[in-house]
Amino acid sequence: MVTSLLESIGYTGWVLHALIWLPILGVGLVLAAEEATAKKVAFWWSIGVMVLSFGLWWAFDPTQGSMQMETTTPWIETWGVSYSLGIDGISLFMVMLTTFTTAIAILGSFNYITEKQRAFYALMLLLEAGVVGVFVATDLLLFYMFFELTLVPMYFIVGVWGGERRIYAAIKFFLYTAFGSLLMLVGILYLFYKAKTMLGISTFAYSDMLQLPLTGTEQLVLFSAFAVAFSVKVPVFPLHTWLPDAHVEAPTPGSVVLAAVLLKMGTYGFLRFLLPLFPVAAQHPTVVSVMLVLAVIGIIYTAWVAAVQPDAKKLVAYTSVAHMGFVLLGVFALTVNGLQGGLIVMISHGISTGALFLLLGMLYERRHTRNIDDFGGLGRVAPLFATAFVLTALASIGLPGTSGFVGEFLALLGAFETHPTIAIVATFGVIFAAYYMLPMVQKIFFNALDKPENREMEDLSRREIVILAPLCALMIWIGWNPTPLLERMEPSVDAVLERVRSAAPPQTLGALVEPGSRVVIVPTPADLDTPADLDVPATLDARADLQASDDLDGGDRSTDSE
Amino acid sequence: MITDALVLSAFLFVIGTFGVLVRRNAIIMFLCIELQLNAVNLTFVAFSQLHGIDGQIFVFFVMTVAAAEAAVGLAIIISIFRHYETVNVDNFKLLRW
Amino acid sequence: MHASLAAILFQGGQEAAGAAHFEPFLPGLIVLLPLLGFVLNGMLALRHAIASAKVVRTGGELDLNEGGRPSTHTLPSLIGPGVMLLAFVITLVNFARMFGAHLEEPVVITYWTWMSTGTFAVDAALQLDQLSMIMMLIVTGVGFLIHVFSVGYMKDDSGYPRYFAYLNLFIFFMLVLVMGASYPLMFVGWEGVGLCSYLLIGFWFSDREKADAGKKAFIVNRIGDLGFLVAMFFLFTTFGTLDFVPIFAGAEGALVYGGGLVTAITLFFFLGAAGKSAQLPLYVWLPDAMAGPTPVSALIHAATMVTAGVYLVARSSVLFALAPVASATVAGVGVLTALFAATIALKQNDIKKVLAYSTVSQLGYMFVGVGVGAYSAGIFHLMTHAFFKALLFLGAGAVIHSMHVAYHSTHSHEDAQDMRNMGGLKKHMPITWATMWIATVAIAGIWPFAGFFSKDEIIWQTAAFGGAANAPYPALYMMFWLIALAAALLTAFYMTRMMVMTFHGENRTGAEEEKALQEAPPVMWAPLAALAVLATVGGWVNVSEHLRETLLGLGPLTSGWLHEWLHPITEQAEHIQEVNLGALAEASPIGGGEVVWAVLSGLAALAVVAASFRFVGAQKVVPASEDVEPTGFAKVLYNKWYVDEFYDRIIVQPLLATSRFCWKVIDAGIIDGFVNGVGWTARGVGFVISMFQTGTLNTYAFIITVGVLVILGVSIF
Amino acid sequence: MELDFSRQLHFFWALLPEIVLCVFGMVVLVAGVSGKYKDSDQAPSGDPSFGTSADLGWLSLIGVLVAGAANGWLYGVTEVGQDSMIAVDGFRLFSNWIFLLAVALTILISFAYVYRQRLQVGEFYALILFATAGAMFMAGARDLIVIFLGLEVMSIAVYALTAFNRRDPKSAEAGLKYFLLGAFATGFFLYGIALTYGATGSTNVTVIGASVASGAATPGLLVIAIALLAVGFSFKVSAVPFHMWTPDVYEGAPAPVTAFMSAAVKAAAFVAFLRVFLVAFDAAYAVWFPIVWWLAAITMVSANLIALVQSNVKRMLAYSSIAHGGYLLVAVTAANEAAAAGMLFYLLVYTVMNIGAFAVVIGVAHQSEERLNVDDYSGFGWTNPTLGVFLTIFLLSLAGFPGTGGFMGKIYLLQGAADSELWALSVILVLSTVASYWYYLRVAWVMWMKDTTSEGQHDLVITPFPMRLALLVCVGLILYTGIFPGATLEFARESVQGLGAIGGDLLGIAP
Repeated sequence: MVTSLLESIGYTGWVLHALIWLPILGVGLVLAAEEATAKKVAFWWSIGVMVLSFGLWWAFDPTQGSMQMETTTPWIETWGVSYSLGIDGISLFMVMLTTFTTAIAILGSFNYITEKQRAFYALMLLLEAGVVGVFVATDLLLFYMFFELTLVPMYFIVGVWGGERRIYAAIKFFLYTAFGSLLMLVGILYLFYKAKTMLGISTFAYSDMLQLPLTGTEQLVLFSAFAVAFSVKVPVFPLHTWLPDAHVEAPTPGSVVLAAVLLKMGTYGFLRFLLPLFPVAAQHPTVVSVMLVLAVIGIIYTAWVAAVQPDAKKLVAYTSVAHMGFVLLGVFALTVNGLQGGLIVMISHGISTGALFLLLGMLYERRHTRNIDDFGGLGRVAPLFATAFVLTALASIGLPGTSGFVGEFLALLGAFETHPTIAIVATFGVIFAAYYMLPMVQKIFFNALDKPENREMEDLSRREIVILAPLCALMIWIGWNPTPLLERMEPSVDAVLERVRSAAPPQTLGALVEPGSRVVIVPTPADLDTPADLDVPATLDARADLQASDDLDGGDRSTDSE
Repeated sequence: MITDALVLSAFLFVIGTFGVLVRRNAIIMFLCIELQLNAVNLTFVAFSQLHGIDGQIFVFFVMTVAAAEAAVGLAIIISIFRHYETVNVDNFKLLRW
Repeated sequence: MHASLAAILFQGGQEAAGAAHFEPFLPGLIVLLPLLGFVLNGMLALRHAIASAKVVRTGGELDLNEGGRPSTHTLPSLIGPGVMLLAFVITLVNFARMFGAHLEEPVVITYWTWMSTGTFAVDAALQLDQLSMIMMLIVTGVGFLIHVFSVGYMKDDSGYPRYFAYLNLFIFFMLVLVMGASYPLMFVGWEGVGLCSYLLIGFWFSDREKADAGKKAFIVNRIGDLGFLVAMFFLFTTFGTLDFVPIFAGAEGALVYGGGLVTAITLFFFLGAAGKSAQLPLYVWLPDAMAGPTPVSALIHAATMVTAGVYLVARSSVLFALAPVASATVAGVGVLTALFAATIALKQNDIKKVLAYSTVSQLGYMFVGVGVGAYSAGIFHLMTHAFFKALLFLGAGAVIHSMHVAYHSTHSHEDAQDMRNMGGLKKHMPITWATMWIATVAIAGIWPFAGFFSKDEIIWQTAAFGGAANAPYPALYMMFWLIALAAALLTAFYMTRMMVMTFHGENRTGAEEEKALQEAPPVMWAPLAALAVLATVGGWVNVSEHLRETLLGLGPLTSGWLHEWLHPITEQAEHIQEVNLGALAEASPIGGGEVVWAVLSGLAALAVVAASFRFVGAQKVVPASEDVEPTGFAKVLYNKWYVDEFYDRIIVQPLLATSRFCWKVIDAGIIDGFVNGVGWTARGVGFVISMFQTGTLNTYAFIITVGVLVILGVSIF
Repeated sequence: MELDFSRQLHFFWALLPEIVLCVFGMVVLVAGVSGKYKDSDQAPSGDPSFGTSADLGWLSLIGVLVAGAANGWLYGVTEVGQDSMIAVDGFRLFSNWIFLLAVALTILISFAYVYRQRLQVGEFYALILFATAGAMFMAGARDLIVIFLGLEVMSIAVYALTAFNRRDPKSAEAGLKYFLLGAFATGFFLYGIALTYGATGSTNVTVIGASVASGAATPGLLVIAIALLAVGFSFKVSAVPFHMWTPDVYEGAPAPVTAFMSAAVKAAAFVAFLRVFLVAFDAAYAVWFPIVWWLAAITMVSANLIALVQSNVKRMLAYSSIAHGGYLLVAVTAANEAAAAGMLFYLLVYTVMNIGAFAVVIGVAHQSEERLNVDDYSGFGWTNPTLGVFLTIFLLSLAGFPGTGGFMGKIYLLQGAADSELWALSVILVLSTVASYWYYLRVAWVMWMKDTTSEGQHDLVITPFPMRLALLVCVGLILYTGIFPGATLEFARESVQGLGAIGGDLLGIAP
């Protein structure tokens, strides 16, 4: 029924464009609106975008794993950059999560944001556009641009509407992320150069990059370049310190979007780019074990750190790192279960942690403190609040019957298939999850209601109920019936894994690094003569030549053929 | 013969350079620079023995330019003298770091 | 999912494998009814909570009776027990049907696909077989009685609706646990009941202690759940599925007897079981769990949840049978726990604490049973224990209730649970007294009460197993047997002590208070009576042939029915044992057959009860307020061997310290220090370089010249 | 029409834009000395955009437009006969567009400034026009003599402009430093020319290139010559360590002049640099590659680091322009088609974004030389949203952020580097860019995230019509080149065709 309706309006043809450009149009509307009405405009607009995006659920064809609804418009012919969008099982839910959480976050900021409202909501919509762009872009340069663009609105959201040390947090967030992504930019240009030399075409298209026959060394180097960028975003263990600061300082809606979708851009990058583009490096034993160990450290270590945080928001921020650790674990398990588990954790974390930040925000609006010890016994004055919070907390620590469990279970299962020991260690995360979450719940909502200022605390308002109800519903629904999600992801996940397996796994690092990496460190004339030909498997070579030749025939995309 | 001229001009050039490095008086420094330019002129002339007239033509251009430079330069030195009552460059430190 | 909802309600499910004669009757409804109860009561609870929150917010305090029984209590009182009754009836119907049909294969009813990735799939499916049927009967039956009791017990509590909501939710998860057709689904129930226990222990969450107890229970349970998860991972990598039927069917093919893999799996499972069923070393949460309302202790921490571990082992009997080492561990841990907990129970003064440790101890027996391959015996004791221990807890509840009323009448703040404040309650609450004595003799293992048969069978099986043709470690099992016997006597002692201190001798409640003591209302003693009957005759359904050959079997009254009933479940495991261990011994290591030892132990228990009745009665017990800390070894027992302190010292504190270290030193110090350090270094370097910008022309000219020379040098040489 | 350089007259046609500018410059100069521009000491009042003080400004703008027309007309002509001293190729014409754009924008942002600072308008605009003419000579020169003359015409004019504000000691000091050091560096540059002449026997770039390629040139002399020329250009493009004059001069000079210098002067130096080294010394790439490589690396790193600790916005922008010079040096190092085109494109974008930034700076400074400290920007964004957003866009573009021309420019430069496989240099580039984010964003955060220090702090900020026009042009171009760069890129790419080694295979690297 829905499907036919969507077909009748040619939904699949324009929806991806709409999801990017409608929010930008919304920016204009919000700026044009009155200061007072801006929030309503922004909210209803984002709701519209959300509803629009939910059409994907039906329009998406769950049977095929390749890109769907692809559209390509040449953009910068000189470089072969094209404005090309597409969506597959991996990005589908990320897009829907983005539109959903943006709407929720906007609704959640009605009371929190009291000044400079127009600018704020404009930035929120701009952010939405950027994030959606990241998830649907199928051209590397386009992806990179969206990836960077998301920084600016977030920078201002944190920096302008944030807390005490907001500027420090904002700049830290900005520089940290930019540092990673710029390295990735060099990597992207390397791929571009390779495409030009090996395929004989100027292109940034993802599909073309998959054709590149890259040697082991190249893959390792590029892998690390990309990995740094994404690991900062995720964030992976040693690169995570920007996150707590950003979360603590950011205004509630900022934290929500940050946790719910911005972090996912990193893990998404792992799935979309790292594994398919550099399969050899991605499954190299050393690389895999390093990533997995980092994931486990992220799970255990951050759980410990979280447990002793006096600031509730910071605590939740650290738990985000732990959850992302599960995602990473699942991804580098390189098994269907692992990847799908990782994806579910991404969704589940988006919902539950987003909800937690909203709840803490509401708490802050009421009591103007986030210090856990300032609360106590709230369960008696705010039963609805307590119920919602406990449910969310349970989802966040992965209680069966909630979305958290499905994801973590599958991720761990997948990891166990390939790396039992690491998986077992990671499983301790479920204990430490209880260890950090329950004390907070108890100190805030249980214990004696001994502080007078807590007595006056109001329970959830209607608006807040409207915000939280869908989130809670989703946690439970996904917990009991994740199959509709899983079945939509599976083909794409299989495709990724197929791609990875098809590349022969090297056994040792020695086998990978062949002498003479051609990076000019200190230039000498010796560096300038053309490099020795790369040791490419014959088959790949043939394909490259084929590609090159027929591209020279119709050399329209080739800058160098004239 | 040419070599001698080249060496001589090189010497003059180096002397000019040293002058710029060690002297503190703006006008003297400027004169040292003029010395450098004329050293180069000498080089041109010397080379034009090998390569024909171009070098000598170049010299004329250089001289003209030097003259123009002198005009502007001295004007600037005067204007700064108005402010500081001195042309010792060590005193001009408003702009630093 | 709507379709499957309909399926749950109206047909028995899509495919019912091997249901030759057995046609399940609304099995989904059994699970769904308590859930429904939870939803309804939950709404009422929230409404009530919001109302009372208003009172609190306006500075007022909602005192217990202000909850106003008529307004807020009526519906929950109907819904809570009501759904339970319905569920119980439906269960009975199914039981009747299954009883009629000789079910060989379990019936699996699939509703929808829960999770399905490319390689792994698990359905939301219920499994109906003899084992789950017994568990369902216990859960719904005993559960119903306890719901009824609660109506009386909780009537003055302001959280009344919330209480029933939690209780119903618990039953729902418990049923999922016992009816789930796969390990993951069982795990849902497994952690679900843990959650409810968390919520119910901390039911009076305003009290820090109680909230802590709940938290402790949850976290300790999670340690066990870790084992459960890992075991599942192992199973999946071995079998590619986590459904019961295929795993048990393929177990013997895929796993080597005594092999490392199966041992690992079973040991991890046992870790889970130990957590849930409060075995060493994870038993610590159960005594604290007594912070919850007493009916909760009866339902969750005596009758149902804590026995889930036993159920898990029995359910996985095939795997455990394949892993002798693991089984020995189970039995060993079980018997040690039985003894250990019994010793602690000797010196406790809180009536619920005594029962708590007794529960731990009895659970130990059950594990001994399933550990020595007597799975039906384990389940049997599980059942009888559910009867008499629930009865004991409810009785204790009745006592505490009346004590509480008494103290409340005089606004005294004495401890209503401390037996030193009781004594002589017999004349005030005769029904409670009588029923609790029945339970006591039952648990003490005195013929012909339920406990006698079940405990005796376990003890005997231990001996028989140890004496089997080629049993792995005969000596070890002989030790188990002896310890089990000893612990049984301890049980008899501390139970008698409890009864005497509570009901006999002088009353120590206080002159004023004593007047207020009174028998529990019918709604409370009715369940006691019902359970008393069960505690008496409950044992007669599973009497071994040897005993039945003698008078002890009460002739026609009894039968070995349960063993037969569970046969389809346990036969595979028993077969495996027979193949590998040979026939069980007919005589104990030190001579004497089952009957002999049954008689001996029975008499011994009787003797102990009689003796200790006199002994304790003779003792001078003083009220708690005047009592002094015991000394010497008694002190150690009184303080529960200082295990909590020990754990705190070696686990909790170090963990907290590490956490703080990670935060302050590693995170804030090293990592963030490095990050900020980079920034500061950059600026510092920039500042240093900017020093060259001295402002003097000559410096500039000099630097330029240097640059020229360098470049010339580089390019020439 | 056809230009045949054997006929003298045709040189005039070839140099038409430059000549137009010079003529207009003289007219403005002469008009400027008439009495009504005599500077008075009472404080000025009224709208600076039109009326007495402004008409010369508009006049010189007309001159720029005419020159632009002439430049456009040159696209129609074709050369006959090689190795003339004047190049009429895309490279030169594209560069001319940059200069003309730069001078036009500079004039537009100068109106209020010269008015408030009571500068002699006639000389001011005339000198700017002369300087532009000089820059265009450099870009169009195919002969070292012409390059030298262009360089001097430009430099001398800019010396004067730097010291133009007689009332401001800083201005005088900057003028002196610039003048002495400039002349000093000219000496080296000239020496380089002389040695080149000696080594190859010609001053014509093309001829030199031929003789270097054929190996006829005297090797020893040639190496020294290349080194010295490199020094000379490095000074003009203010590459570290020859940048010492830049911060002081940029800080001391009148703000519009600084804007002009950072855009036009630098651009002129770079295009001449590229043409000489690509055409004349192509065959000697191995000699100058390491030199330029290191210059680029050091420049990018140190300039960005020093900029981190600047609190004076003008000085900060000075260091930032040095850093951008470093990025452009990467293009010189790469020396291939993408790099050359990238350089042109980048220069164009840099011109608009930098002058735009300076325009806002002048606005915040109340058309004077005060309030140049970063803290003076606190709360600026919220009191003057439009200017705030504009400045933010300029800063993001300078930082090279997606959606702005600066990003596309950087990508193009990096492509050039990639084609020559300068991976290390690329990494240095992006890492130093990260550092640059800090000081660009610093302005943004002071502007948006801090509250105004005093009531009515920014009330005096005035942006007269011409400046608004300039700002609109800048923002428009930045967004246009950032979002639809295709046409401009293609234009730049075609413009470098046939420039020296470009188009052919330079090093066997560019495919």
